[in-house]
Amino acid sequence: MKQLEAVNDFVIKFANINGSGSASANLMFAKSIFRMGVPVSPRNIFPSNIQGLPTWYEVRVNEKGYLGARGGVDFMVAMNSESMAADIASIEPGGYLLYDSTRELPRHMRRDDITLFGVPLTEMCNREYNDPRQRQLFKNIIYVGALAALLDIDTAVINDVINEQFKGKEKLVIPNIHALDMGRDYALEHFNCPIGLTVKRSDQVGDKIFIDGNSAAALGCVYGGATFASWYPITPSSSLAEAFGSYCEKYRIEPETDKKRYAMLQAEDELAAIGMVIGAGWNGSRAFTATSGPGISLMSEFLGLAYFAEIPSVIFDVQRTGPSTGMPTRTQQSDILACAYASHGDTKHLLLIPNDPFECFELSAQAFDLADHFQTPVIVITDLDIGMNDHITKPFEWDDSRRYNRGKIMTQEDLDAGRDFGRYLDVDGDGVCYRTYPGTHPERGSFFTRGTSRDPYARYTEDGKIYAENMRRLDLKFETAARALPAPVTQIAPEETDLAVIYYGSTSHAMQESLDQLADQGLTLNAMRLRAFPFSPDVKNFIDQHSAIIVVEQNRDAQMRTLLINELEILPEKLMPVTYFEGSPITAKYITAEVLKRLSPNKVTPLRGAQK
Amino acid sequence: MKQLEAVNDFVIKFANINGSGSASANLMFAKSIFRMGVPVSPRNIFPSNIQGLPTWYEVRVNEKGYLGARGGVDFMVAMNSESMAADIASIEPGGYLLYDSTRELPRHMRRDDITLFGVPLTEMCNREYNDPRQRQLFKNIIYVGALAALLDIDTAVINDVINEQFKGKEKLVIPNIHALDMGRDYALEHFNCPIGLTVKRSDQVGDKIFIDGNSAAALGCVYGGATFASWYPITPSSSLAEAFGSYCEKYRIEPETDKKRYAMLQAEDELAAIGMVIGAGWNGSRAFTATSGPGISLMSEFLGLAYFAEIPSVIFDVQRTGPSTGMPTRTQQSDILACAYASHGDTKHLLLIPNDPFECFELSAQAFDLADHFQTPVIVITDLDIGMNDHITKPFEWDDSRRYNRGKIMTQEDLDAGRDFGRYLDVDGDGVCYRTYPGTHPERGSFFTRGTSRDPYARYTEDGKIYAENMRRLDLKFETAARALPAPVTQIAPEETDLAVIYYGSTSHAMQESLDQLADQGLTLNAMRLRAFPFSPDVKNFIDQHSAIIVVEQNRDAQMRTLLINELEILPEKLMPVTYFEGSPITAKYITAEVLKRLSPNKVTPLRGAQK
Amino acid sequence: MTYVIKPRAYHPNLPKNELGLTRRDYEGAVSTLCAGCGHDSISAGIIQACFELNLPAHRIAKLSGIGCSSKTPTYFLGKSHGFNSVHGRMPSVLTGANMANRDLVYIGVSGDGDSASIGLGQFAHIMRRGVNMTYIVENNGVYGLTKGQFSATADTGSKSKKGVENFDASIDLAAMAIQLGASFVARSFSGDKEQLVPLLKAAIKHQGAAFIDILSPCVTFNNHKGSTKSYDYIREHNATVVKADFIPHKEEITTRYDAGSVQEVTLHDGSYIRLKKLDDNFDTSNRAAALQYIQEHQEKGEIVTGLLHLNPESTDLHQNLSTCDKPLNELHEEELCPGEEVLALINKSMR
Amino acid sequence: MTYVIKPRAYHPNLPKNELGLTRRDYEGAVSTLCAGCGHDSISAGIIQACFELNLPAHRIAKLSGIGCSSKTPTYFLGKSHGFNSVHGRMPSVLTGANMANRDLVYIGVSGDGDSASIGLGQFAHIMRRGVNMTYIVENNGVYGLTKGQFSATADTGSKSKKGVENFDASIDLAAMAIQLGASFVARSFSGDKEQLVPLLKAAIKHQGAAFIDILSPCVTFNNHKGSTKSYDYIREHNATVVKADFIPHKEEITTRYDAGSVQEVTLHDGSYIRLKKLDDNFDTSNRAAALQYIQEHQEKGEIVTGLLHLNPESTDLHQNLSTCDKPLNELHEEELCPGEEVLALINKSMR
Ligand SMILES: Cc1ncc(C[n+]2csc(CCOP(=O)(O)OP(=O)(O)O)c2C)c(N)n1
Ligand SMILES: Cc1ncc(C[n+]2csc(CCOP(=O)(O)OP(=O)(O)O)c2C)c(N)n1
Ligand code: SF4
Ligand code: SF4
Ligand SMILES: [Mg+2]
Ligand SMILES: [Mg+2]
Repeated sequence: MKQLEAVNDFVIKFANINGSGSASANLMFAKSIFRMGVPVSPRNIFPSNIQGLPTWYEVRVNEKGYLGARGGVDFMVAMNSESMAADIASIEPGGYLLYDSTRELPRHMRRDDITLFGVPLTEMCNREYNDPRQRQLFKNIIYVGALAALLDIDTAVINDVINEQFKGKEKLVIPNIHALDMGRDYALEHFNCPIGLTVKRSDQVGDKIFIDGNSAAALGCVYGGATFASWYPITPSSSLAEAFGSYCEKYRIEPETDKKRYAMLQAEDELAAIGMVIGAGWNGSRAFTATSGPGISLMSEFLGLAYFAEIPSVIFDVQRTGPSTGMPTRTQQSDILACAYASHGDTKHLLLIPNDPFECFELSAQAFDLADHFQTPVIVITDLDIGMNDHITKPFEWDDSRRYNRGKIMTQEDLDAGRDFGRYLDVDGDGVCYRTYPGTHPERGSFFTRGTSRDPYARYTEDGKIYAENMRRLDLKFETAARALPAPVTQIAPEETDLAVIYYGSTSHAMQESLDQLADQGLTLNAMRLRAFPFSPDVKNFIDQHSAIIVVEQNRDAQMRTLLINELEILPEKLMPVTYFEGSPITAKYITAEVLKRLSPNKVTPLRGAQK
Repeated sequence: MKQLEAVNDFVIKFANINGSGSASANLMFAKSIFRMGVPVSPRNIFPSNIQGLPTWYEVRVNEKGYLGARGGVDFMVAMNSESMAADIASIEPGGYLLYDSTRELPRHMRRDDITLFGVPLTEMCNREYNDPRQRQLFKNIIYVGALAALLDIDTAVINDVINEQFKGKEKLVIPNIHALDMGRDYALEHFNCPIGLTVKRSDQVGDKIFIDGNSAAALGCVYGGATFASWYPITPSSSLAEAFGSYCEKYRIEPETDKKRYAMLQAEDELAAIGMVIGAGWNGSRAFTATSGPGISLMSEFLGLAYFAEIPSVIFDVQRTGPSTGMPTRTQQSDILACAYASHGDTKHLLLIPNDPFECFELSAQAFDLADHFQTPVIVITDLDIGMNDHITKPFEWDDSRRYNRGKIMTQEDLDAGRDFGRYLDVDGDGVCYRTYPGTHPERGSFFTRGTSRDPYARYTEDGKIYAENMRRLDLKFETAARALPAPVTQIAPEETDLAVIYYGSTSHAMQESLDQLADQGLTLNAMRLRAFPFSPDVKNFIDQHSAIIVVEQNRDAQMRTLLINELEILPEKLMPVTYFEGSPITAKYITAEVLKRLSPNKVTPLRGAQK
Repeated sequence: MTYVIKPRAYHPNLPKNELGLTRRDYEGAVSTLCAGCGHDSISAGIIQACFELNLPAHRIAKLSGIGCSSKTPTYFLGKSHGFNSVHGRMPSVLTGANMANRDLVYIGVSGDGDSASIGLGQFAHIMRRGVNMTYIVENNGVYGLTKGQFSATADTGSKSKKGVENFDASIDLAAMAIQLGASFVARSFSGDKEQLVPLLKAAIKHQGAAFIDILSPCVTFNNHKGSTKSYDYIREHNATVVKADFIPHKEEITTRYDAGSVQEVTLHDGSYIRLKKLDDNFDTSNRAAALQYIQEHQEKGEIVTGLLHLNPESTDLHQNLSTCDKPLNELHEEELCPGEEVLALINKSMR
Repeated sequence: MTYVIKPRAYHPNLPKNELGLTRRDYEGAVSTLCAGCGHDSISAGIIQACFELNLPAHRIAKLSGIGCSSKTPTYFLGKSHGFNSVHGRMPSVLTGANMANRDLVYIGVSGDGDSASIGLGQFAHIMRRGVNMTYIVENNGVYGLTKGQFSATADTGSKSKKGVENFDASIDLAAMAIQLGASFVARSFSGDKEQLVPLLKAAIKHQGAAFIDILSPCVTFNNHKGSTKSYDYIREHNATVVKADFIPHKEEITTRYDAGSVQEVTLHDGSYIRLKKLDDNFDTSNRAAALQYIQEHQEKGEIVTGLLHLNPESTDLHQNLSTCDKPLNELHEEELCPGEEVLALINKSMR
């Protein structure tokens, strides 16, 4: 048997039971590799329940910095007897297995094309500990110790990580390090360490940070000046709201009084959550809510109100696998259409689409400026993969000279100066009107906000011409917005090509890797990553400049492709969909294979009959 | 001044105050013309309030049977002093005005290019009646009498209509006829009767009937076997639900017991209304709800559940002007996208699109067969214009040999015979699976319905491949449905042409008229009326056979065009939008003008730069 | 409606309040409701209350849902910002607005369809959160704007104009508000200005969730035999238990009221209301007793009006959340953004 | 989960009910809830109740919303059709199902998040409509499935695992159900099978809207100091007022219970329940008194359990609507379609 061999390039997967305390041990493992300067991308695959079911933690280690899911498992840490058979079957030939050898590995699970490391974890823990809690918890630390030896991870680094993790609870450090040592010692004693897969210190991480997208977005809201958040718990968005609360408790306390410079409410449902955001936005506060697919559906009526009455509001949609409750702990990019056109009647919404925690921070902060400027809902679309997994990402940036753009506000001074105020009067010809904050002026500037039609001075009307004029202005406002939203990111290949790929969001990492793979196979593609809707004129130009374009996305119905065709009036044939919608993150391998089915590597003709 | 002259071809408009009792008098007027065999199309233009505001009743009389709104007013009956100035200003030159001359017509309202008929209505009523109620109500009857003389309407016919209207309250007949006579006598005495505009008996009505779309749809539900309806009041759909209740009280009473063979609930909101329908559909009852735009938004989450869990359900969306509360008493076709793709995740829904009361009846009844067969929501889309106005339409048809198609049901016998039952097992390869009604069999056939992913045997699963397989099957089901839905109606012009128009729903009447107008101007167009989504293969063929196609619709964003481009992969340039969205029904005049802007009458080239 | 132009006649001798404003300064556009609608009387009551309380109108925010009742904010306080939101969702919009600026006065207007049917959930949750506001339901037992269907407050056994009988249990929003923790709960009748205006004033001054269920007959769809919300029925069955008069801190007008069975309750801003109890055993601070009282009278077919419950120790949502005194919508970059340096530290902690 | 395979051991001596079925025949899939979760005890109670009532499982429909509690229908009555709908909307789905087939038994399972937050409106309206069903809330004061946020039934003043304090007023669903007109309202505790099973049986047999609020501690997120829904807190503060035992009509087992302060209430199907009142003044037919009792005990920090309200004259929605006896989903063309001839007449009337 040929054992797999690689330095800083493998996938290790931990099969655990949820609620068994493995999560923090596994994170420790991943973080240690990150600290050794080696790019690492862990992904949690968990069931929609709380305790007792199989859960996996997949860690990709990759020197080149490919952070997308790779697929396949080189090393399996099989700690769950229920899923063990399937787990073992999934290991690549030549791969490795670490298991609890207290109980013998059932015959039918054995494979002779993989290398087994049996560590009697239960036995070791039972011998060492009396408390059942400790017996359970330290098992996880012991296997991390064993892995350190097997994969040649620097023990000092792990110790550091442990020290940090238990900051404030120092007396827990020693027992944890002890457990770690037990594992390492056992491995060193019984196995040939290190094995073919190893981790080697590198400089590929630089000043990058390690954080999940939801925390990053929450921090963006703090920096962006959000003062009000309402939310209703829903996986995978809950941690965004909760992180906002935590950051605010640190950074938003009035020093003199200890009082809060923000308010946060857990609403009774998503309809209330968005209603509160709209109320706060109307009243001049920067406000947001975070939700996932079902919440977007429930918010549709209110989103139409905010569009039509022009109320700034920010909504995070951390997407999960739909439709309906779908697979609530799996990822997907399938709310694109639901968000872009949410609500009955002629409606459209601004979308921002970050691709990693760095952009979650950036675009969240920017979302509030855009919502205020364009006086309309801004939906920031991420997904479970970005939101709930830790990612290596550029450090966050902020410039203290940056000012919030509160949009066109008519102040008391303006009104006193006699400026004509019509809430829906397009004085600048860009479709964007002035508003007043309620309470501004004793005599002038008050207006009535409603979801029914009204004239430029906010007076109720059922005059069809005035109604239509206003609808056209709203359209114009969107044209204005298309030029102000974050531009797409274009990547032009060194060799000339008239083929290209368009992608967005969490597909980015897999896409980068796939582009390299395709280039290796002789297929050069230009690439554009979308970051916002309505689309910048650049997008249309890019499409016009190529003869055939692949649109890669993680949903069944090629929803972004629909938006592109519809909004930019593109010949549908020109945009070939590559879709993946199994709920796990898309891989470079999948993209590469699908692209090659549609485009031949000789760079000449798109293959016909490419199926959707 | 040249007075307008026409026989059976004019528009008369009644300007009233709502709550003043004018509606039944106006209807009497329209119905009398209908009874004389002359096609007539009345339209109610009413405010979103209950009493005291301007309301109009516009009656188009047209021998040729053009039933769409025409635009313009030839004869104004101005009964509302508040809107009087604007009403008078809107009369075509050469037109006529009937007003209450008890008070003199203000000087600034006078026009010398129209003919005035002052009838001292208030004075006459005050003289004749003491009861203030009567004084108010008979005013309306008196002006109908005056119109009868002016327009040469057969008094016997009006008398018949009055007799029918007061069936059961016979003692009201005489005073009404008396009032009518008062009006007629006054006119005969004071004016030159008849005037240039007259009604003449004709045979253009034949066996047609006169009914509103909501009543027709409700009757379709009765014939289609609906046993459960839940609804939440909303204009313009309320009368559909209410009519269903009335018909059921007549036709759905168990003779032996006087008990009801249906159940109807006014739900607490639209979420509950659709939830009830889904519960009833799951349990084997044919069920529907009726709503308008805001209700569709609120129902989105549940629609996704019904799509994914595959529950038959029928929803009527009687569209009004959006977005948000918009213009709630005006018409539009702007919920197309919201309905087709309602809900987060990858979802699609079957749509049926009737164009008049006849089809409201037909397609409503059929909707239940389709919902049962395809086990999915079917949304029947109409609008305020079809739903709330009386239309002349073909008599309803039913064949007693027709059986309900309850779809693929696994019965107790099937299960006893040992047939394998997997709720989501595609045994026939058409994407449509078998279901059991709850309670069917003591041992076999029960299953668990959910909005989360499951395997073909309805067992919960988080396996991405199984999930994806199921999503593909749902797609296949839609392909199957595309071939089973009501086919589009194609109209091939006598002269050959490669230009065409596509339209749907309430645009039909105006479109027919416009096609004639365009033909007169030398522009021959083929035409296709869509009646369902997903689109039949005929639609794609039709588009392929033409070089340029105009898509006419009553919304801003050309929503049906979006569906066509996206679902059929059409070159966008080929489909040129003509949109109208002012809330009043689209007119032939508008369509003709817009089509001519896009297509030159020499039938060769579509004009470029046609704006959307 | 664009058609209605408001006549603004000039009356030099109109009485003025402390701000030098007349009652007319608190009016709004001309109503488009049906002549005689109870809702218009409530608008007049709100105008009167705000005038008497010397409130600057522009510091009031008026919010509503959808319905005839929800249209009324257009017809009062023309200088206030108004928000006619979507059906049944005024409470959430008001909550958010209140969070953004704690310094305005919030008046929420709703109907029984708006609050007891589609909006019941939001109604309940705004009460339990203790949002500082005056929440008014203009309760007519029907859906006025959609032409007379039953609402959830229609009494069991009542018949609609079409003769349909209502079998569902009726929802008593005032009882519900008490149960849900609202700290000020009253009921009144649109035609009884003497009771209504003082209750409105007290509610507006109350710091916390104040709710008033105002029976407001729909002349068009519900003033008929069989309806238990019609003028006639209410006049007959009205069991006024408590008369309330609000006395502003500065000018106590105790003389206008008889002594005797009088109860003073101090409000949070230092002002207090005086209660004249008609029922000797009635104690507005006891939720359990109030609930029982309402329920028992309801079973007798009587409608209890007056101040039903007042929690003198109420707090409001801002207090509970301990938000800062400065309105959130007035905070600036310096107060909101932790800045570059902090971000550098955060980045560091993420390595 | 696809991973869990249910062990179906064979026990030849298991007791059988009148249908010849064992308790196992009423079981469902193996639970995937946390070990020790109160919800599992409730599932066991439902299994026991249906077994004892000799109900054919396939004639039961079990419906739920979303949450740990709402998952449980998978874990009982494997031969029944089940419907795990969307969050907070079980009541409407159950109502529709019930309308379609009046002959099945309907059990609705929900959580406190599902019913008191997002679903409060539907909860209230299904109660006031009198839908014939047993509506169970498995009440743990938290959102279990989304990891322990407060629900609206969390008591004011309780602290979450993260130490956040809850200021909002707590919603008492049982009190609300009484106020909303439910004709059978009880409260119990998941760990108290002796009280729970008889209540479940009585509720299932009740013709009308039966509601049981079952306190069901979440072992994972709420069994900690500060929570008032934890096992410890409830054991301490539980003030059992009424013990209920359901006695099916055929075999009355009065001997198992002491005589004394016993109250018999006849149910609609002829069976009745016997109440052993611990509190002498307690009368289950008096809504007002029940509300006051609950409220007063709540103010003392006590949780009242037992049968709180029973309206012996309850009707159900089908009766109110006077739907025919044959289930609507069994009606055929001939019964539903008025046919050609009638249509010809209708056409005629439209000319
Ligand atoms: C989501 C939605 N559903 C339905 C409607 C239609 N609608 C408008 S007002 C109203 C009922 C209003 O009743 P109520 O709140 O009692 O007010 P009232 O007119 O009686 O004062 C309804 C159902 C709507 N606007 N929005
Ligand atoms: C529309 C919607 N919003 C949010 C969620 C997320 N969610 C799932 S379960 C749940 C709360 C469940 O709480 P509860 O009903 O008390 O059940 P428990 O888990 O405590 O038994 C929430 C908010 C969802 N599934 N759907
Ligand atoms: S319909 Fe009723 S509630 Fe509406 S305005 Fe008229 S009287 Fe008032
Ligand atoms: S999280 Fe709580 S409610 Fe959910 S299964 Fe675990 S113990 Fe039960
Ligand atoms: Mg009302
Ligand atoms: Mg719970």
